[in-house]
Amino acid sequence: MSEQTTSRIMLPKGEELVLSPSPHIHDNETIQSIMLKVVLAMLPAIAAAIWFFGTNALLVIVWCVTFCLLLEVFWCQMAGKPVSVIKDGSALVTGLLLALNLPPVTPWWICLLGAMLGIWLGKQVFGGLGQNPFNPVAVARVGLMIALPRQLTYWTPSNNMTPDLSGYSNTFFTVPDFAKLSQTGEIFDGLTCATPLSIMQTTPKILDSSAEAANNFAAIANPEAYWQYFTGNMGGCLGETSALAIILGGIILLMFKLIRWQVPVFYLGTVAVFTGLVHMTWPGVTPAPLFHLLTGGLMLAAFFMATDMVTSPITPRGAAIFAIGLGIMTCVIRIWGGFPEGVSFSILMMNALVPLIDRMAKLKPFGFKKTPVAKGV
Amino acid sequence: MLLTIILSILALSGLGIILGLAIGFVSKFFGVATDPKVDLVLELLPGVNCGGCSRPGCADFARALVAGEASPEQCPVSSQEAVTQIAQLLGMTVGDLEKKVAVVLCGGDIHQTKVKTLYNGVNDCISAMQIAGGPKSCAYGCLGMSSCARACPFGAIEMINGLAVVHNELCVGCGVCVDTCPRDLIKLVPAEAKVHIYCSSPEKAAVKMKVCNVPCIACRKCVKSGEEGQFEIKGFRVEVNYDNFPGEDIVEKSGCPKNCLLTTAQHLEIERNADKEENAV
Amino acid sequence: MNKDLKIVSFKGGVHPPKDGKILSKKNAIQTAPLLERYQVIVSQNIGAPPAPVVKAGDEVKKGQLIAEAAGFVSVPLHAPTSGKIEGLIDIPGPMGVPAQAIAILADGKDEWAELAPPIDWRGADAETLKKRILECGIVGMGGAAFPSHVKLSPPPDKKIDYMIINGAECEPYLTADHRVMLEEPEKVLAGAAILGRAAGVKNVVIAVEINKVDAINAMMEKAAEFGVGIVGMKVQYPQGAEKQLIYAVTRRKVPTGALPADVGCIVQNAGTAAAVADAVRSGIPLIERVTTITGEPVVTPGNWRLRLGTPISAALTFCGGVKYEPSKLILGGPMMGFAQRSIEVTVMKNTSGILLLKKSEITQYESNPCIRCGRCIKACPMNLQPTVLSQLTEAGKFEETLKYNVMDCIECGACAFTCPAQIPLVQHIRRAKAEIRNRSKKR
Amino acid sequence: MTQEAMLNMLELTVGAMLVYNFVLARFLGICPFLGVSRKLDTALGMSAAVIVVMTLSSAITAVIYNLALKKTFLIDGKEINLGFLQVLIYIAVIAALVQMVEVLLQKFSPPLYKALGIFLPLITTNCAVLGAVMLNSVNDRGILESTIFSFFSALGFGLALVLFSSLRERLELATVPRPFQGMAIALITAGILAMAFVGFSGLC
Repeated sequence: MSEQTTSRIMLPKGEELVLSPSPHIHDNETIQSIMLKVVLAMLPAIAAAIWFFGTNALLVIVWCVTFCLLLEVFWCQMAGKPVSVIKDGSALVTGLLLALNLPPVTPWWICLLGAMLGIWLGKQVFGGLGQNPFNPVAVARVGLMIALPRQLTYWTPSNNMTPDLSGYSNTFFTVPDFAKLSQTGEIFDGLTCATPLSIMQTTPKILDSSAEAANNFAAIANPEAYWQYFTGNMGGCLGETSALAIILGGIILLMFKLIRWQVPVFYLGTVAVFTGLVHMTWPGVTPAPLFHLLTGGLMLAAFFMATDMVTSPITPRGAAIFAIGLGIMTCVIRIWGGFPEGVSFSILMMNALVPLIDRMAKLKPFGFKKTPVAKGV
Repeated sequence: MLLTIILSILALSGLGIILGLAIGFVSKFFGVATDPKVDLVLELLPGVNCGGCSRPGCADFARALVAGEASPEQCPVSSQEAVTQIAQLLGMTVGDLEKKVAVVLCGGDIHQTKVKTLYNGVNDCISAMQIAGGPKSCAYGCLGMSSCARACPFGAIEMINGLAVVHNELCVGCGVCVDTCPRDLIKLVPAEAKVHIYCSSPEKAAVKMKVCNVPCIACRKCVKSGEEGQFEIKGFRVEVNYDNFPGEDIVEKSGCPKNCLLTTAQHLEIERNADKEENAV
Repeated sequence: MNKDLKIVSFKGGVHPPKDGKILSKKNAIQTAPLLERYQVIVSQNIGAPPAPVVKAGDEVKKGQLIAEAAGFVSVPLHAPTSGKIEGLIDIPGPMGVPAQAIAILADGKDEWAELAPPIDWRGADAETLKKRILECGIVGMGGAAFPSHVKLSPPPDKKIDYMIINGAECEPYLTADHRVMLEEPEKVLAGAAILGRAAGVKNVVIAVEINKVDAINAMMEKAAEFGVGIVGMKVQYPQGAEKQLIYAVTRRKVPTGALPADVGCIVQNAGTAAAVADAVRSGIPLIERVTTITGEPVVTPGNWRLRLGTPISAALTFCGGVKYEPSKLILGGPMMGFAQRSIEVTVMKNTSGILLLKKSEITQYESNPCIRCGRCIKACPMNLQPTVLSQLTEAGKFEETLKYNVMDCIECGACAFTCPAQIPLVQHIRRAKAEIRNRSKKR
Repeated sequence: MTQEAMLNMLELTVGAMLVYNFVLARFLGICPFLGVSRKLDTALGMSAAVIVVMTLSSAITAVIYNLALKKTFLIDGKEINLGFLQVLIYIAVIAALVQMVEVLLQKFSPPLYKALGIFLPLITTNCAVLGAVMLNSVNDRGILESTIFSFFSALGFGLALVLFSSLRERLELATVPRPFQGMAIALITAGILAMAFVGFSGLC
C-alpha cells in the first residue's frame, strides 16, 4: 500500500459513535405503525357504518375522534407530558372504537362525555398508554350506558330498513300512528327501531320444551334475518351492524399478527357453545347460537375490543382463558341479565381478572423442568 | 316500660358476663404468650426499612434484637439516643458511636469530564456499565445516571450537573449507596471529616488530565502541607486518611492545583454555581 | 437445493427482513498484509486469563507461546508474527475498560517458530487430540470464547453421543463462517471429525442455515469421506444459539440451568473446527481468524484473515476505510455484538465480525411504555416473558424476576429487535441477571 | 326443589356474591378493601379471615335472632320484644367471637394465625360483618339461610378484594401521574370495577 492511497482512506473519527445495548438493529415496527394498522383494519367497519347510517354515522365518528385527540393533547399539556405522545395513534384508535360503540344518532356532548371517560378516566389517570388496566372504550361505553341509558339505546334504522311493515323490517318497528300523531300535534322527527337483542330481551322466556317455546324467537331468529344481520342491515351501534365488515377487519388484524388469535376464536366459540347448550335445553329461553354471534357488539368486541393488547393477558394460554371467561359472562348477561348487551361489562370484568390470569398462565421456559438440574462442570 | 329497661339491662349484662367468661376461659386455657418487647423496640427504630443492618426490615431487626442475635448499634440510622434507649430496654450496654456519612469521591461533572460517546439505553449506572463501561470518558468517574440517588432511602443524594452529591445533613450513613455504585466511588466516612479529595481514578496523571479538568494528579502538595499521616498516597492518587483526617484549613494551605481537594461545602457550592451558570446560558 | 438435506428449526425467534449478508457473502477471504505492530489482548478466553511468559525486549517467532494457560479453564496465547516484544501495555478493551495487552513490533520477516509435529488424527487417541487443542490455544470462535478443550472434557458420568458443528451463522451481516465453509470445506469437515474423535462421539453433524446453499453443497461432496453428517436449518434467528441448535438438530431440550453435555451434546463453531484441523494436522496455533468487516459505511466490505492483535482501525484500512462517519461500531454481529467506543480495540479470538452501522439502521432505544403486544414473547426462543422481566427490573423487584426465570435468558436480542416500543429489554434483563448473580455471591 | 326455592337459593348464592356484592354494589367494608389490598398475599389472608368470621358470626347471631330476638315474650301479661337490642348484642357477640377465634387459632394453627392474625382484630369492627348479620335479621332469614348468605357474601367480598389487589399490584408498575398516586387511583379503579359489576344487575 503506497503512501498516497493510505492518506485517502477515511477512518471513522468515532465522534458520533453511539453506545447502546445489543441488539443494534430493529425490525422498524413501532407503536405508531401498529396503531395505524389497527385503524386500517377498522376501515371496513367504518365504511359499513357510513353506508348503513349515512351522515349521522360520519358525524359521530368525526366528533369522537376529534374529542379524543383534543382531550389527549389537553391532558398531556396539563400533566407536563410531551404532546408528541399523540403521534402514537392510540387516541385515534380509541376515538374510532368509541364511535363504533355508540348509536348512530348520538349528540356531540355524549361523544365528548364518552371521550372524557375513555381517554381520561380509562387511560390517562393510570399513566397513559400501556398502563391502564381497563379497556378505555369499554369504560366509556359502560359509563355512558349507566349514566345515560335512554340516549345510549336510541336506535335508528339503517338506510335499507323501511317501515313498510312487510318482511324483515316488520319485526323491528312499532310504526307510529300517523293519524293520531297529526291530531295531537306532535312533531314527527325520526324513526326508531329495536335491535334484535332488545327484542330478545323483552320477549318473555318460556321455560318448557313445548312447540311454542321452540317458536318463541322465530320472528328474530330465522335464515332471512340471519342474512340481514350478517350483512349489517339492522339497528344498533355503528360497529355492531355489519358482521361481514368486522370479520374483514379481523382478517386484516390476524394477517398483520396484531392480535392473539386465541381471543376471537375462544370468545366466539364459547358464546356459540354456551348459547347452543342453553338453546338445546330450553329453546324458549334463548335463540340459536348463530343469532348471538351475528347480533349485538359481539363481533366488534371479539376482534377489536377484547383483543386490545394493553388490557388482555400477555400469554397465549392466558388469552384463551380470558376469552372463555368473556364468552361465559357475555352469555350470562345476555340471557339472564338486566341489560340486553353484555360485552362491554364482561370486558371490564375480565380486564379486572387479567393480572390474575397473567400470574396463572405464566410461560414455562424452554427446557423447563420442575427440579432444575444443578450446574455441571 | 320499666320492665323492658330492666330486661334489657339483664339481657345485656348476662350476655356480657357469658361472653367475658368465655373469652377468659379461652385465653386462660389456650392463650400463647408473646413478647411485648418486640413492639417496644420496633417503635424506637426508625422504621424506614433501609436494610442498613443487613436485615430485610426494621421489624426483623427488632425481633433479632430481642432474641439477642443483634446489637442495637448495628442500626446505622438510629441516633445515639435511640440506641441507648433500646439498649436500656434490653438491658445491654453499647459503646460510643461515630456518625458516618457517605461521600461521592468524584468531581467530574459534565463540565469537567468529557462525555465521550453518545449513550442510548436505560438510565441506570449499573446497566450503563455493562455497555462498554458507559459513556463517560473517565473509566473511573461518576456516570451520573442517579442509581445511587434512587437507591437512597433518605433522599440525601442529589444529582447536580450529572454528578452525585451527598447532602451531609440528610445522610444517615446507612451505606445503601455504597453497594449501589458500580464504580465504587462512594465511601462511608466520619461525619467530622469535612475535607475530601474528589477523585478516585487510579490512572496516571497524564491519562487523567486528558479526560478531566479536576483530577488528583498526585502532586502531593496536600501531603506536604498537612501533618504526617493525614493523607495516604495510593498509586497515582492521594486519599484522605479518614482515621486521622485534616481540618478544613488544609484547603487553603495546600492550594490544590487541580481543585480536587475541597471541603464538602465548597464542593457543593461549586456544583451549584456551575448549574446556575448553565441555566443562565 | 439438495434433496437429501434434512431441514430443521426451533420454535420462536425472529427473521430479520434485511440481513445484510449480501454485502460480504460473495467476497472471498483475503489475507491481511503484515502490520508493523500488534497488540494482543491477554485475556481472550472465558475463565482465567493466561499468564504472559515474555517480557519487553524479547524476540519472538510467529506462533511462539507468549502467555501460558493459568488453570483448567484457560488457554495459551501465541505470537501473531515474529518480532520484538515491546512490553505489556493497557489498551482500550472491548468492554470499555482498559485491557492488558502484549505489544509486538513486527520485524517484517514473519518467521515461524518451530511448530508441534503433525498428528495423524485418525489413529490418535482422544487425550492427545485434546492436549493439542489446548496447546494451540483454541477457543469457541463464535463469540463466547469458551476454551474448546474444556467443552470436550465433560464430567465422566455424562454420556456424549452428539457432536454438533455450528455453521448456522444466524447473526445478520456476518459471513465469516460461511466463507470458511465454502472455501475450506475439507478443513471444516476434518476439524469436525477430529472434534468428534476427541470427544469419542460417532455422530458428528454440521448444521448450516439454508441461506448458505453453496457452502452446504461444497461440504456435502466430501462429507462421507470424513463420516460427518450435514443438516440444513431454516433461516431464523437465533438458530445458532446453543440450546436452540441442539433442539433443532436432536429434538432434545437442554434443561434449565443445565449444559449441553447433560443431554449428550457438544456444540462447536465451524470456524473453531477449521482452526482445530490446522492445529492437529499442521500444529499451527490459533493466531489468526477470519473476520467479516462489513456494514453500509464500509467502502469494500469483505472477509479477512486477520491476525490477533490487529487494531480495528488497521482492519478498516484494508477495506478502504469508510464512506461516511458511522453511528455505531460493533464487535460481533448486530444482534449480540458489543458496541465499541474506540477504533483502537484489537481483534481477538472471538471477533467474528467488525460491523459499522449508519444512523438510520441502528435501534433508537426509547422510554416508550410497553403496550403488552406480546411480540417479545412470540420472539423469545427460550419462551420467557421479556416485557415482564424488564418491568420488574425497572421497579427493582429482582427477586420477582427469578420467578419468571430470568436466568434462562440467552440474551439473543430477539425481543428488543421486535419491540415496537423500542424498550431496551435485553439491557434490563442483563441488569437483573447481574444483580441476582451479585446477590447470590454475597450470600 | 320448587322454582321459587331455586330462585331464593340463587339470590342467596350468586346474588350475594356477584349481583349484590358487598364491596362493589353495597359499598360495605370499604376500609379493609382499600387497606389490605396492596398485595395479593395479604388480600388472600384477609379474604380467608372475613369468610371465617362472617360465616361463624352469622350462624351464631342467626341462632340468637331466631330463638330470642325475633320472639315476643309474654311476661307479666305484657308483650316484650327485645329486637331493639339487636345491634348492641350483635356487636358484642361478634367482638367476643373474633377474640376467641384469634386465641384459638394462635394455639392450634400457628401458620394460619400468622396468615390471618393481623387481620382478625381489624374485622371486629368491620361494617361488612355487622352488615351481613343485620341484613339477615332485616330479611328475617332462618339459621341455614343466614349462614349460606353470609358465606357467599364473604366469598364475594374476597373475590372483589383479590381482584382489586391484583389490579393494584399491576398499578404499582404503572406510571400513574403524581396527583393520582396512591389512594386516588385505588378509588378510581374500585369505581370502574363497581361499574363492571353493574352488568350483573337483573340477574336475580
